[in-house]
Amino acid sequence: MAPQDRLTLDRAEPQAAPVREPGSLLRAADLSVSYGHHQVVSGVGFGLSHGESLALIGESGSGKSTIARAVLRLGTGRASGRVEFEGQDILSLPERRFRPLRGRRIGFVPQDPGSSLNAVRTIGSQAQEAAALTGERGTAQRKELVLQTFAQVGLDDPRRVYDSYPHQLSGGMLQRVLIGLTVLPRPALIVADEPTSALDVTIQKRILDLLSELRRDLGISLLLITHDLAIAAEHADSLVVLKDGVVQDAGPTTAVFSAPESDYTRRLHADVPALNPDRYRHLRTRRGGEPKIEVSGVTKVFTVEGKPLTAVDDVSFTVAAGTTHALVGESGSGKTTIVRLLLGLEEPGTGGITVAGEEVTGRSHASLRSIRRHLQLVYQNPFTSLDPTWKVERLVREPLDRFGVGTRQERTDRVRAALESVGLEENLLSRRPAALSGGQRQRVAIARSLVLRPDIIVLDEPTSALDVSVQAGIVEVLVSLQAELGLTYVFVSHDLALVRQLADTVSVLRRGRIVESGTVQSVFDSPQQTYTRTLVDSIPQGFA
Amino acid sequence: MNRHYANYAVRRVMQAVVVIVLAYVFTFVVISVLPGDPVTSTLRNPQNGFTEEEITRIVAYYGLDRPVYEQLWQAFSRFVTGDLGVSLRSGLPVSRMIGEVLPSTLVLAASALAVALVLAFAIALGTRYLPKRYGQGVLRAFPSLFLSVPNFVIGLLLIQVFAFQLGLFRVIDAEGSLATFFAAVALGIPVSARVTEVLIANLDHEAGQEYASVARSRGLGRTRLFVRHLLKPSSLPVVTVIALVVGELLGGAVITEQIFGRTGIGSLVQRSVTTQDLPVLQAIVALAAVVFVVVNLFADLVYPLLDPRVKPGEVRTRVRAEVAAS
Amino acid sequence: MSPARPVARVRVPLTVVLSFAVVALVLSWSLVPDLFTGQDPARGVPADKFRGPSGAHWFGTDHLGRDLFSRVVHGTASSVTSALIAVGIAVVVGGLFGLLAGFLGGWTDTVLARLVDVLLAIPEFLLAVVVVSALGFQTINAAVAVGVSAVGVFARVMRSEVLGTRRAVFVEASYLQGGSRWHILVRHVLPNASRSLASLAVLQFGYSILLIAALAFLGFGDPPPASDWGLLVSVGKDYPLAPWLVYAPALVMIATVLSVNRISRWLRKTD
Amino acid sequence: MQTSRAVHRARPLGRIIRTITGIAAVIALAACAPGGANPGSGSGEPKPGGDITFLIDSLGDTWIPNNSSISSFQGHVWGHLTDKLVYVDDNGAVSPWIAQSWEQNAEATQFTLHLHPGVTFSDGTPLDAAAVQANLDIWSKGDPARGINPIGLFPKTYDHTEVVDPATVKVFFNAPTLGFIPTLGYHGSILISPKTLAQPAQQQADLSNDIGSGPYVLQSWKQGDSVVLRKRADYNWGPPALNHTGPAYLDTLTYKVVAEPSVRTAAVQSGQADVAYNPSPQELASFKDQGFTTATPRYLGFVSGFAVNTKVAPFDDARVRQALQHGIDRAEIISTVYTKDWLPAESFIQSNVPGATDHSGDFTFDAARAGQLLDEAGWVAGADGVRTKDGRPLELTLYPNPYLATSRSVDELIAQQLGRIGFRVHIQTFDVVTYGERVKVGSPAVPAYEVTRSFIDAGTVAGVLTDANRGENWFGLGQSDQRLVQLGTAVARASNIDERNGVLDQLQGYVLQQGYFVPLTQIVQRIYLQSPRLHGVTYNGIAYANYYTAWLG
Repeated sequence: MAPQDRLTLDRAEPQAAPVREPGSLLRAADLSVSYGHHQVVSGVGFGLSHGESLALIGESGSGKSTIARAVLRLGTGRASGRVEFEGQDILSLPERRFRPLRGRRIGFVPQDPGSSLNAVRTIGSQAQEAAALTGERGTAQRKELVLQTFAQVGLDDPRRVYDSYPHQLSGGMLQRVLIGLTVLPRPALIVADEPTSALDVTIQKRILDLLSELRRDLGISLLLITHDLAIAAEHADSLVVLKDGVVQDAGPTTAVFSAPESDYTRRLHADVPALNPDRYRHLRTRRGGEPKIEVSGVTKVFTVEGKPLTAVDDVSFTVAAGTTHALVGESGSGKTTIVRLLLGLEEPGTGGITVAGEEVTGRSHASLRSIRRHLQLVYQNPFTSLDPTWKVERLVREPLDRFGVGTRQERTDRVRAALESVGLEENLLSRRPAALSGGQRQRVAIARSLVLRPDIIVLDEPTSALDVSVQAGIVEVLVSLQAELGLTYVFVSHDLALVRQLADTVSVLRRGRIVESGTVQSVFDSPQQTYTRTLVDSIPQGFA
Repeated sequence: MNRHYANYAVRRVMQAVVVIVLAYVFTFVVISVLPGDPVTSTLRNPQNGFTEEEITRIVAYYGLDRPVYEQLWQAFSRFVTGDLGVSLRSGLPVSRMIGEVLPSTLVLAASALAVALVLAFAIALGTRYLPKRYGQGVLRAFPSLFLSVPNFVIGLLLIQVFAFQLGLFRVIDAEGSLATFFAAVALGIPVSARVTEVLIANLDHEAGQEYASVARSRGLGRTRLFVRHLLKPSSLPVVTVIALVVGELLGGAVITEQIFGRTGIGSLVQRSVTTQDLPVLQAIVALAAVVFVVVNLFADLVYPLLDPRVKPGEVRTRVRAEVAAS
Repeated sequence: MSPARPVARVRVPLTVVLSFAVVALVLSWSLVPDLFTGQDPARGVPADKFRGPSGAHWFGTDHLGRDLFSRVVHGTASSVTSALIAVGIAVVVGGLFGLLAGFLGGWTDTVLARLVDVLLAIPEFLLAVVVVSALGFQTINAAVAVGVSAVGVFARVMRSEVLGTRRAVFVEASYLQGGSRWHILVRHVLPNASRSLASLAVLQFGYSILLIAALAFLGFGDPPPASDWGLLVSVGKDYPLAPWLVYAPALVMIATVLSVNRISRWLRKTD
Repeated sequence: MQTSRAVHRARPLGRIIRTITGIAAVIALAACAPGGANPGSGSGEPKPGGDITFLIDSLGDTWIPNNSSISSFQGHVWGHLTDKLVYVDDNGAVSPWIAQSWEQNAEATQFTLHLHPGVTFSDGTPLDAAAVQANLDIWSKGDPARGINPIGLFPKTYDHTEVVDPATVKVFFNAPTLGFIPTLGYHGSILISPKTLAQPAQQQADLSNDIGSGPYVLQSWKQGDSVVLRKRADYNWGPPALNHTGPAYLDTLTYKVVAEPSVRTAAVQSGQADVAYNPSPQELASFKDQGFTTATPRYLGFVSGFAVNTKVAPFDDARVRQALQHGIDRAEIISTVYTKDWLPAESFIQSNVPGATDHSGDFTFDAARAGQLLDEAGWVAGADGVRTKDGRPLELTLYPNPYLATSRSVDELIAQQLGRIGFRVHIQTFDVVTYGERVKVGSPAVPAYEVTRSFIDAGTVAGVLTDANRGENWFGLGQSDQRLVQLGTAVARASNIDERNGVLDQLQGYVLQQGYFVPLTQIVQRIYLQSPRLHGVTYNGIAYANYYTAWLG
């Protein structure tokens, strides 16, 4: 790792005694960070007091994580300006003097718990490192400390966790381990960099609650980095909204949230599904038409390492023409398998699937082709669903070519029309995917699925890889296309807020079974099952 | 995992046996494609003054007048029992010829591997500690440079400088410790390039992993981070790389031994090729395949035990691709 | 989090530019050697033998008074061509093996995998030596031998690339779009799998130059008056009093291979 | 190397049974041999003790005596491990060794050899008549069933040997074999213990089982790497011609394989070894300047040159063949590829062969003459300098002989020289094995076969000229050239040296005037670079260095 501690700053500042005022614990002033010639953070300032929490909010590229790393001096960029921690300018400290602060005074909770522990060492051996920061010498005593902390962060079997390798634990458990290791040395400040974005919704909520609880009980300040305005509003005392490395809005949560100063914050606010359940209501014309899709009693069992695994268990639902049906569930709930069954990519063990009146199951590749003209799929990740060697024009035209639709000229026209309908400029036609942004790619993928003029589009988490504002744009396109063309959508998502925004009916999946289904209204407003209730409750409410 | 591992182990061992058998047959066929037979063509040298009748009788003695498949079957059934046959040229049993020179090559290969590993770890360590702008770039260019210099040029250069200019070792005492050391350097340098590339790539990869940042956020210094966290996951793939470069060590020995005047498997290859001593060549290639297959088998079986993440058979392909692409 | 990909111009590092320059020079040597040297590579002035490098003879002269620079330049074609042949064999045969094994799977895969294992089990250089001894000691045969010895690696890389690409989401997408197996193989799998094969091929080109030179060094290549680089080093090493006979062609070889390696590395990075 | 023709070059044989006494030979050789053969002598007195290291390209493939004794490499080791029946010096003079004297009948079909008494092999077996008989039999016939080759150049006319008494054998031939006695000094004719000869090939291949009677015995060996010889303390039967009795001076001789010529020479230069075999001729001058001893002994045999295949057009035309002879500048070859130590050819056999005569006038370098001959033959010079006739270019393909390290360079130079008179010369090189397969005398693809061949008796010449008596038919003439057949037969049938020498002179003149053979230079196939502290080395008729008489100063 290259040293990032070659910072030249005014070090003549006196060592101010800690006072209880905003910024008494951590204060950044005129903080800029650049990678090479590329400046990603420009003149950012904020303050955080003892026991308080501050959220840095922004989309990708906003510089929020860079700031988090600059505070811990873990980043590789060149930082300038001032970051005072307990009155000391930590940017100008030599590494030798800053290092004792890491872990002991400033803790760090990373984004992806899965990759944040060394995979070839046991949890215990890594926990020992954290326990050593308390000054405790004996290994046994340190282990005792670790086990206590594990219990404290809600891990059921601390001893087993201690002896495990990281890959043997789930993401939620790992994040608890990491939080435990962070609070163990009782730091004054925890920097949490998107601590829940890699986790399932229900776990997200529990982790965030745990953090808030620890903050309250132990008096630790929290610097929370997040892209989710709603989460931030729920868990932070004050907010800083960033865009392209520049502060857009800052202040107490209530103020920023209810009366944002900048356009950007306002737009962000409008784009967060949780905060705007009715955003697309005006575009949605509910027509309870004929059933387009009928799934009845479908079961699918896979064999994994010699053991049977029931991925989909007796699932039934119908989707009316022109409406959106959402399949909601956390990872492992079987929603992706259902998509594959719908498209005929897998054969169900039992049960039947009818799409536009035609039986999908038990058909050959050739006869499935005719169904696929009516049924298109938009994948989750636009970074993998487009052949990187093809240009946009050819990507979108591929279905036309494969199905031999129209003349060359007609195809070209339809490609242009499709691109236009998803809001893409014509000058992108000759680009390859690598030269497009994530949102543009997903629009290309949608254009590709539209070009055959299908009746049904299966949307497999189409926005989960994208930023909120980009997501809003895509959802807008989807909703207006539905209104315009009368499309039927099957919408797969883990994001209940988003589902609430655009779906008509919903099936809640858990471990391959439908636990609850019905109209969005009924399921969200009066969930019958505990699980559904937990899910609905995990939608951040903004500030309560 | 255990039953799974046992299944995997049995499957790998069987694969290895199949590969060894096929390698034997493949080599035999390739070698026998040669038009005519080597004994006849040498005997025809007019300086020897043999009559055709004499030549026919001598060729019959070596069994070279029989069809290829028959020769293959005989040679292979002997090979299975450990009998490598008799050299066409020296008249000595091949196993004796190989046995005599094997220790020298083993010493050379082991030293070269040691040199390669020391060099690789030193360079990789350097890339962790040197400033990015200056020293690091040079260090990072080393593997590429090592792979660009023909090993015979390295050998000639080392001999010129250290044996003749500085007089550090005597070329005629090729098995001496310093002579062996320099031969090992010549042989080890290209090998170290492979190891270094994989090691640096892995170190970079591991250092860029989130867990490294998290470990640093727990107050770990550079050295402890390197020793405790980065070293093990980065060096594990080196086990596989070492298994893969065994072949390179044997192949490179042909040139290194020739230049340094060592008598080993490599120079035996060189001699048996120039004199078309087919039984010797066949035996060496077959043994090299056996060594390679066994070493890789060992590495594959051991790797899942060393790395808790890995399911049997997984990493091998990844590292192989890396090595192949390096 | 969506990593925003800036639509940035690819910046070419200086070393890569230099490498391209070296490769361009070497290629033009091989195509039009006479543009670069007026001296006959095969005819020397015997009285001028063993002259050190000078303005008249940049790389000096050899044991028959021939201009070494001219011999290096004129030997380029053979060195480059033979390396290209080797790479060609490796790419075509190895690529085909890998493509079939990866795409067809099943028995084809199992059989080809064992064959490839055999090719990989025999040390590369040893395999090349065996093949060249079976074909006869000529540069073209050395090239074939080196190509054969690299088939295994190419097959294995191609196979894993094909497997990777075949599982790629965009391939499934094309299948859903009505793409046939053939269409997917030719239009999606092949172009994508070839990309990493391309940088490997460039690398193998440099490596082949070295291997063929090593075979020539052992006397398994063309004889003089051919002037392959490896041969020049091999002949030159017998005259320790004229060290330039070794070092001049060796440096040309090193510079070429180094440049090729640099380009391959750059290609892989910009993939 | 200065040649002084020995006095017994013409050795009368015939009706008179003549005994050569050891004393006469000793006097004669003492007068000439050491001066000519040993440039390093003269500083101080010989003293016993010391070890030397001899760096050699290779130690060959096998140690089965019959299969390896004529090798340019193993021959060095055999020369010290074993003795021969007679000694042949570098001028072809034959003198007694284990055979103290001999007689022959008038037809040269029966020979009686009288052996040195008290000679033993190093395993204690006596070297007696029975041992000699066993050796003669195995040389002549080998034992292919056991993988033991016969000695190729041993006279095919051999019939059998009779043991007369323990010190006398009588050898019978079925035709006149004037070359028999000289052949006994040939490098193939090494005397090996009958116990060894009785062993199977696999045992004989192990050098430690190969027992000789020579001044050195084996101390240790490693296949393909080295052989260490230790002197035999009770050795006392060296060739009288070498003027030394008792054991050798040097304690051990180490033959060590170093494949790289430059490494061999550099090791001697830096004092790490004492002798380097086959250094590059072009570097000899510089070594000499640095004070090292170089030796370039010529063996007895054919000169380096081309046997022209007269069946291949355009070499069926004598004028074209003569143009080849005149188009080659031998002085330039010597000054470019070799040094002053090399001599231009005077005939097609080396000038130190008894019976060789100077015919260099028949093939002097004269480019103008060569051009004129080609003009006369109808070959017209074209724009690119290549002559053509009837639309066909004047082409020649040369195949450098892999047994002669300098052959490649020489051929490249010849290609340049012949290019100047209008030939287009191609060069095709093969390794030893492929060469043996593809490049054969008389093959239509080989217009000019490059000869490197040693022999010990000029009578060998008769066997190569035509295909009479299973001859090798070097020039592709068959028996179409009556004069050549006649001359060849006369040489072969001669039972008297004087008579033979006369015919031999005519034969040399005829072959060269017809352009059948294009001589280049006298051949030096074995070159030695040696430390200045090594003295007293002798070289025999096949140019092997002998360290029996050598000592360290």
